Amino acid sequence: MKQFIFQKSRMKELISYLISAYPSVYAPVPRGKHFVFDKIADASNVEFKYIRTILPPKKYLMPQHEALVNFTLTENLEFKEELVTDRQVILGVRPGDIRAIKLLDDVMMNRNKDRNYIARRENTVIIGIDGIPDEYSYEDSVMDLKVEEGFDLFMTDLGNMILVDVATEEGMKIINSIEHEPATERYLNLRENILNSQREMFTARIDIQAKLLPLVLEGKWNHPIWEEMGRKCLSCGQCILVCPTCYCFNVTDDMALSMEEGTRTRHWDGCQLADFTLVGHGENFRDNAAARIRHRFHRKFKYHLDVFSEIFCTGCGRCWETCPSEINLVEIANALSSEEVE
Amino acid sequence: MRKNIDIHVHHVTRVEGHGDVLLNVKDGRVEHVALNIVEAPRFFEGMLRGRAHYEVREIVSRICGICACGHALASVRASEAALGIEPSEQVVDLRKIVLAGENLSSHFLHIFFLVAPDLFGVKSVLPLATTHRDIVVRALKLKKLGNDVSDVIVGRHVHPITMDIKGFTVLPSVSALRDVQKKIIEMLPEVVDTVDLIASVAGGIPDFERETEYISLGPVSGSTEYPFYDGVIKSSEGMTYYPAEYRKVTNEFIVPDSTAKHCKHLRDSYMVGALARFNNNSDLLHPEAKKAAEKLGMIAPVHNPYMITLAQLIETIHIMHDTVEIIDKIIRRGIKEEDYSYQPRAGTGSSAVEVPRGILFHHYTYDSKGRIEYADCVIPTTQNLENIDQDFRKLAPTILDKSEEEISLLLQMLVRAYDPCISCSTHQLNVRFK
Amino acid sequence: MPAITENSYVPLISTIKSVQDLTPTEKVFEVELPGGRQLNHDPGQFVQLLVPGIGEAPISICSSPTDNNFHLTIRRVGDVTTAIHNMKEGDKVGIRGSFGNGFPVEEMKGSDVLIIAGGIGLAPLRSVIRYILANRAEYGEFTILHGARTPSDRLFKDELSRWTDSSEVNLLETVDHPDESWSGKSGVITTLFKGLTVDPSRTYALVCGPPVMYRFVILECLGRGIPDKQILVSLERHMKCGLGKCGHCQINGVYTCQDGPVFTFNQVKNLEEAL
Amino acid sequence: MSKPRIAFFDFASCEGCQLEAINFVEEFLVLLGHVDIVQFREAITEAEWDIDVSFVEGSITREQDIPRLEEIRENSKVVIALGACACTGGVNAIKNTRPLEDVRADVYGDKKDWFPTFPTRPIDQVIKVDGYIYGCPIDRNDFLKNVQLILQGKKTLRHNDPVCVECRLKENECLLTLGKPCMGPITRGGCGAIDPTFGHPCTGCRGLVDDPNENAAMDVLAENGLTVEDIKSYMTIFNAFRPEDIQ
Ligand SMILES: Cc1cc2nc3c(=O)[nH]c(=O)nc-3n(C[C@H](O)[C@H](O)[C@H](O)COP(=O)(O)OP(=O)(O)OC[C@H]3O[C@@H](n4cnc5c(N)ncnc54)[C@H](O)[C@@H]3O)c2cc1C
Ligand code: SF4
Ligand code: SF4
Ligand code: SF4
Repeated sequence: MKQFIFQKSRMKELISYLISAYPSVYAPVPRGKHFVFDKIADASNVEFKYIRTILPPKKYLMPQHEALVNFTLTENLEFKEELVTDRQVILGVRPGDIRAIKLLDDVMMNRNKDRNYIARRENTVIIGIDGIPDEYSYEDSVMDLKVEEGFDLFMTDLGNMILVDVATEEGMKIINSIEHEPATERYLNLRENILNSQREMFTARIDIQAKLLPLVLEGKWNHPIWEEMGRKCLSCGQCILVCPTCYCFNVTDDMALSMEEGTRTRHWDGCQLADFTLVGHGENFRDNAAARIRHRFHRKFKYHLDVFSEIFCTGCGRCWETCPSEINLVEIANALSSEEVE
Repeated sequence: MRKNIDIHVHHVTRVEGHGDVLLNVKDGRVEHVALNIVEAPRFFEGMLRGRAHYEVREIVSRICGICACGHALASVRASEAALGIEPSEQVVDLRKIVLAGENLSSHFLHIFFLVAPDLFGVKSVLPLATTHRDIVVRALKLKKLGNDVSDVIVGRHVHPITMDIKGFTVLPSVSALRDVQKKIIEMLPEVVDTVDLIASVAGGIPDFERETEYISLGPVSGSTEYPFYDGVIKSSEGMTYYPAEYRKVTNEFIVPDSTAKHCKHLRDSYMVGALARFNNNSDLLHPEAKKAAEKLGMIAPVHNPYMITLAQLIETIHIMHDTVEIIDKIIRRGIKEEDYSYQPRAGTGSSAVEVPRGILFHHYTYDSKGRIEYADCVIPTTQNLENIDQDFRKLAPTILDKSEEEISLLLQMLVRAYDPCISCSTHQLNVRFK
Repeated sequence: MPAITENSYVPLISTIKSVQDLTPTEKVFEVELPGGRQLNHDPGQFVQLLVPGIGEAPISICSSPTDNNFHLTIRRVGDVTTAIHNMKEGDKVGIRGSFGNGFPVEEMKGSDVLIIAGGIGLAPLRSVIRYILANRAEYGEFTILHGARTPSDRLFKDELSRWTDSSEVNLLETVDHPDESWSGKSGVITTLFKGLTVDPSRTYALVCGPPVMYRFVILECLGRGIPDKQILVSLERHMKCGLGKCGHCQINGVYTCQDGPVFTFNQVKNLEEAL
Repeated sequence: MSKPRIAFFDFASCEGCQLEAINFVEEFLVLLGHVDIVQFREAITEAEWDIDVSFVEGSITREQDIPRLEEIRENSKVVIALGACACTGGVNAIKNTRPLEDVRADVYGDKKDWFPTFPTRPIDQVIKVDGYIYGCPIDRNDFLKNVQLILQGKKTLRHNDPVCVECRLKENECLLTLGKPCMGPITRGGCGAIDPTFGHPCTGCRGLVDDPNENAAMDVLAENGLTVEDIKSYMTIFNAFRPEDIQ
């Protein structure tokens, strides 16, 4: 990996280059008091000083509603896969979201490769940016703020200058579009300082090392915390829909009004919704909110850890901020682990 | 010829809501003729009691799907009058667009779907889909235009979303307003063609006249605006009232041998709606609308109730031109975020708004917590009912020589001309016969 | 996993070769893959059956790989299953799969096999039954316990009576609600265990049926000393992909579509959500 | 194959749902190619029985509605409840929350006895219903989609996922985070979260999901500035009907 620095005032130029060179460039823009990733036509609306977006950038790799296959029902029954191969840039991705994309890659690009995901992923350039936490963030408890992979470029805001890590050839090509120079030791040290001060800004923390949570969870299947949270949970599903590491989905076959052709579409879905485990004859295998929250927690901090050796939570705080009942995994983790300590 | 006739049209079709037409003729003499309302009462005023100020317009817009925006508007305005709130100029202009959209879509629905089949001698718009496909497509497009016009401000025409007391939950973007303005301008020629089309079949409109009193909004002094949103209550007999005095106009009363509440003012009955507005305010119409009126041979006052449809068509032209101008005005001024918060308080207030079928009154009393203590809504259809019956009484004896089928059709066409909104008639009493 | 088309979401367009009514709500369909392709499935695996324009449903393969045709038994419960019930010979369906792990027919060789099938659970088990019958010499004692709600709900009536008459297998049956036509046993399926003797250490018990059945049947098996790892259950879950991704079929940390649908009781014990 | 014969009927309602059902241009014409409309009082004069699919709008509020509804059931292969009034009682059920006598008196004074009425009920309290198209009013796209499913012989959409799902997927700002009282978390989805999309809190017009956590919802609304009395009132704008009302 190579490091360069460039003048922050060149950012507009960089963005203009991206817009001219790629069919789609997505970046964080304000939506009311919140932020969303949206397609940009110029640099004017882009806001790098955001805490989190409502939905993660996952939506460009695996859209909320995604046509997987098209079919025609006329004489010849025909199915055609629908692969998207337009190049796209996601600009201004925070470290947690970069890590989340890495985790999705592990899931979608290895065993049982998902061709639709892969097609989008391979056509995506990721440009990261550092940033600060708020009261809902706890990245520091579940990951290293300094991400080393999963991007083409990663930018750290040093004030007047931007330090940029270049991880790929394409990243190099992009950075070559503006004036830049190699980063000296001084800038690299400055970055370490910034990272350290960012680490200190977290107010929400998991009290124990998160990778130990699978051990903590042992014997906690019937812990009262699940019931307690279950009483508060509305089963609205917001938490799993905003999560960058959730990828559960539903698939529907929908006909066009002509009744001659249709689309097999994948839709985001998730384990906190009541019908998620309902089968045709009426049995629901996870029929109460307590069991569903327990499942979500295990999925983030145990089940996937067993398979992928990674925690499937980046501490982005999206689920916490959006939950009407303010249910959050930090509180649950700490409730579970406090007894360990006692 | 001494005929006996017994007509009972069960649920007149192509009107909103359930009404029956009855005609009993014995020995060539009309014994009874009436529009009988059989709609299930819904008790809206009763439902409103105790409801919080922010729930009221939510509930009352459900009085009627066709004039949902009108009810919502009358509601927020009555609430504002009661709570002492003055909406901004921007809000008023945007509301005028909402009302315009509703009047457009309702008028087009009425003209094309409810009345035109009679003029073309078919039973519904469906057969026209094969014989006059272009007309049906135009009808659908124009009706949708009306919806699009309201949608841009309130999100959805049937039960508007953003409309609140004092303001809106979100304001439209300039580009969305421009888009809808463009759509209106594009559709204008279609309406002008429609005027020609209707002029060509206008011969099929029955020839019947009965002079009556016409009540609508009238311009507040000095205004040159054809009043839909705002104004005084104006009678063709020369009186005007403030909206708060609406009861002096409506005078709801019980008809001796029927059990229906009807309205009357200075004459036996009065008419509200497009024709009443046309008769009272035609000098304020947009020049293009005046041209259309000329083409259709409409010179105020027009005393033929079957001509209500033509008055509606003339109004659509006026509304479209007027809306284009309002949008220009809003855009010129620029859309600005405003503070739409307010404090509830105790108070009483009334409003009068011209909805598609005529003047609509809402009247509320709030307690100090901003909950409804008393609510009253007087619907255009309620006000027209007595007028319809009076028309029936004049018309029926003159058409007894026709076949039962023709008589029935003429009576139904008359009902349809008024475009009664029966599910609206929250005040409607059941009409029962001996 | 033999995902038989390149894109895992594109089905193979296949043809219904025959339809046979089993009961008022169940039919068996013979399906032919294009170009004479074979599924080469393991007994106990399933496919994602697509009715074009309607949707997919996971359906067990009820034929044995030793049969030279491929059958699905389908109970009419909802959209997809109703739609296929309205289809006929020659109509096209889509097939993805086969998916899942199937029963360990290799490992079971040389052992006794006890099949416990409730209702539609007979469908996935039928593929093992037919497999064992086709390789009869390689297995020891072979017993089938079969329970149905009523006599008319019994699937594969012809086969059941053939098995009854056969010396190669010991079939015991019961119905919950007998009628005049029924001269056999009545009561829930566990009643069939009465008087059943097994040699537990060399017996594999294969269980499939409605969700309520498992607990009781497993208790019976355990009570007879059958080792946990030789008790095999086939589980049903909501499924959308068959690829271990959509999440619907997850039971604790495992995906029924990939790690199942067949689980040993040994595994199930550690899966609080399984039964 | 002859085209499916469909019909529209209405009881106590504002008829807005029927209006929405025809509020298309191209789609309506395509739809007309797939079906025959055989009854639709608001738009057509023809009236034929022998119906494949009946869409019934409105709630049942009085004795004389029952035989008419039963007649519709007898003559239709499939009956679909169209809109909130038919599905859940809608706003009409507000009257169930107060003594019926008082409500009648509020509107008709001493003439109240001329208005026989009983507690408002959704149509499935009177006849068997095969599917539901929720909303006040129905959502046009949801209607089209459901009609298509019905014509394919499928069930109508359950919509047991709450409004929040579509709201979140559209990336609206959550109104609860802005301090506005939203019923989205416990209200059936399928409307495209149209209210929150226009900055207006969901008022629950599509009815509550199958197993709503009403206590938690009340806590959440209380956090957003409503008193217990406010919340009770708010939650009954569209969801006042309780089966006990008519026992
Ligand atoms: C591994 C496995 C094997 C099965 N084998 C058979 C079999 O051999 N024969 C048979 O008749 N049935 C079998 N089933 C059950 C069958 O899959 C369901 O009855 C069927 O999916 C119902 O679909 P539907 O569209 O007709 O029902 P609906 O009620 O209309 O649909 C139910 C909804 O749940 C979804 N769904 C997904 N997975 C399931 C599930 N497992 N059960 C119910 N709904 C599900 C459907 O796609 C749909 O969205 C099996 C299920 C599994 C998991
Ligand atoms: S966001 Fe909160 S209330 Fe909604 S499902 Fe998730 S945990 Fe439950
Ligand atoms: S579980 Fe919550 S905090 Fe963790 S990654 Fe998902 S949304 Fe972010
Ligand atoms: S605005 Fe309402 S519907 Fe949307 S996410 Fe928030 S609570 Fe749910």
